[in-house]
Amino acid sequence: MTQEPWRVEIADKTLSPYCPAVEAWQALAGVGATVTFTGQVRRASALGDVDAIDLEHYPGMSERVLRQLLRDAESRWHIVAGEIVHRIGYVPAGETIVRVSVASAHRREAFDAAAYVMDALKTSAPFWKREWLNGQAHWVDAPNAHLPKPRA
Amino acid sequence: MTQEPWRVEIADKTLSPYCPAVEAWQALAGVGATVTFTGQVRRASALGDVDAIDLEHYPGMSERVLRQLLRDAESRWHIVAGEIVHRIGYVPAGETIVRVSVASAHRREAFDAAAYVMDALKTSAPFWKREWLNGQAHWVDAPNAHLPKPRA
Amino acid sequence: MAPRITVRYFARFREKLGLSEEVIELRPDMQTVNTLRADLALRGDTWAALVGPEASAVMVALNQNLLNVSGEVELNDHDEVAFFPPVTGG
Amino acid sequence: MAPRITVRYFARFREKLGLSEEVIELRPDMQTVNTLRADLALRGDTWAALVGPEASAVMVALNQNLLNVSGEVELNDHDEVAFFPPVTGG
Repeated sequence: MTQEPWRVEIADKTLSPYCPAVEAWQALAGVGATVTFTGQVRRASALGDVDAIDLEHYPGMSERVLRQLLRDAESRWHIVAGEIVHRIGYVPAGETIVRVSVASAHRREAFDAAAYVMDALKTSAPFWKREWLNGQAHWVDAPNAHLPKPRA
Repeated sequence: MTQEPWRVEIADKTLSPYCPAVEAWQALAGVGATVTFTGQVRRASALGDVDAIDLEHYPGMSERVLRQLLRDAESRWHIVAGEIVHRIGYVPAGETIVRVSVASAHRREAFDAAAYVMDALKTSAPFWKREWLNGQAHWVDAPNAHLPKPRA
Repeated sequence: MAPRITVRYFARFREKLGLSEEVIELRPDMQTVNTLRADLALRGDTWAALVGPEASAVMVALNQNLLNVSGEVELNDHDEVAFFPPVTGG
Repeated sequence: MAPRITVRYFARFREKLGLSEEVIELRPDMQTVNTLRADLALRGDTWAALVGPEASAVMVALNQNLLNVSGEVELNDHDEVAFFPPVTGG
């Protein structure tokens, strides 16, 4: 098994909703479950029809935070492999922004680890969305005013 | 959009871990998140190395229960599309037994709905596993003696 | 003609009972799932242990819907009853 | 030579401040993240509102690790400090 069990990527082009590593993970001895999450650009927003979003990130830190999210997930659940890919730049409506996949022995750990990674990513990974609507771009606000507690 | 938003299948051959419908769901207006779960034959069991499992089902009822699981999930969370595929027959170690995919506006609903479908499937869908180990087949016991509460 | 039901057995039950399906004529004293189970239990110890009224690790479906095993459900002509062990799919 | 740090600004902050990156010499009275923020706030109202000590909707990273914004963290030569609004990826 030469497939890397932990992998992060910042992608600047179209991102498939299918994680190619999942098929390899299924062959690992202890793996009984995989979960793959995709987040994509919603066509409909509160303000109207979204054309696209534009994603800025903090090069270097973004990869670092994504790697740390996988390490955190590994330390909290018995997951044995994981991958996070996050797009940057211009992403048309309907396309994948982020894809998170994990593999574990049992289904609950896979679900919990993937959900945890997404929650933590949303509050700690340095990506910022600008939404394109009616030919105008505006920054997307974070869902609430509370700042996340940074990890110790 | 001609893609069926709700679909179940009983499959008697190799099942990809990738749900082909997910890509189409991403294009639907309200979809912001998808989750795909796969359960596969673990190579390692408490008794040793597993060669394969053999899956019996109750034809007719199995499809009916899977359809009902999607309806239940739809009534409890705002999911807008879903698919369940379950294999039957001889499934070699490492191959996919079941694949559940859902799409929703927000990530938590997608995670919760997929996890719910898997939990309910494990206790109410009429499939039975026989594990092949060292050339011998034995029925797999349900994880506990408690019988599930059937739905009203 | 007396009403008839189909009774099906799956997995370990099918193997142990040596039967996957049978058609049973409903006598006047066999109008519910529970009286059917009592009647099946009379066939011998294996039957009583697996599908009899005292059996605990049994699931029962009527017309492909899971039944609450403590329920007293009426049987009708052409019904399909199934007995099987706790499911282990997924 | 005085110790120098790199300060970076992202997203809405980068746009409003008209600056993505600068190198700052650390004076003896600017040895912590908080004193750096106090110094930046002196540049004007926009700076004070976005990255000053009273700013609330700001995230701060030191050497690419998120800081607890209330922390009193020491700065060293070659450190990289970044200010940005709450993240909205995923």
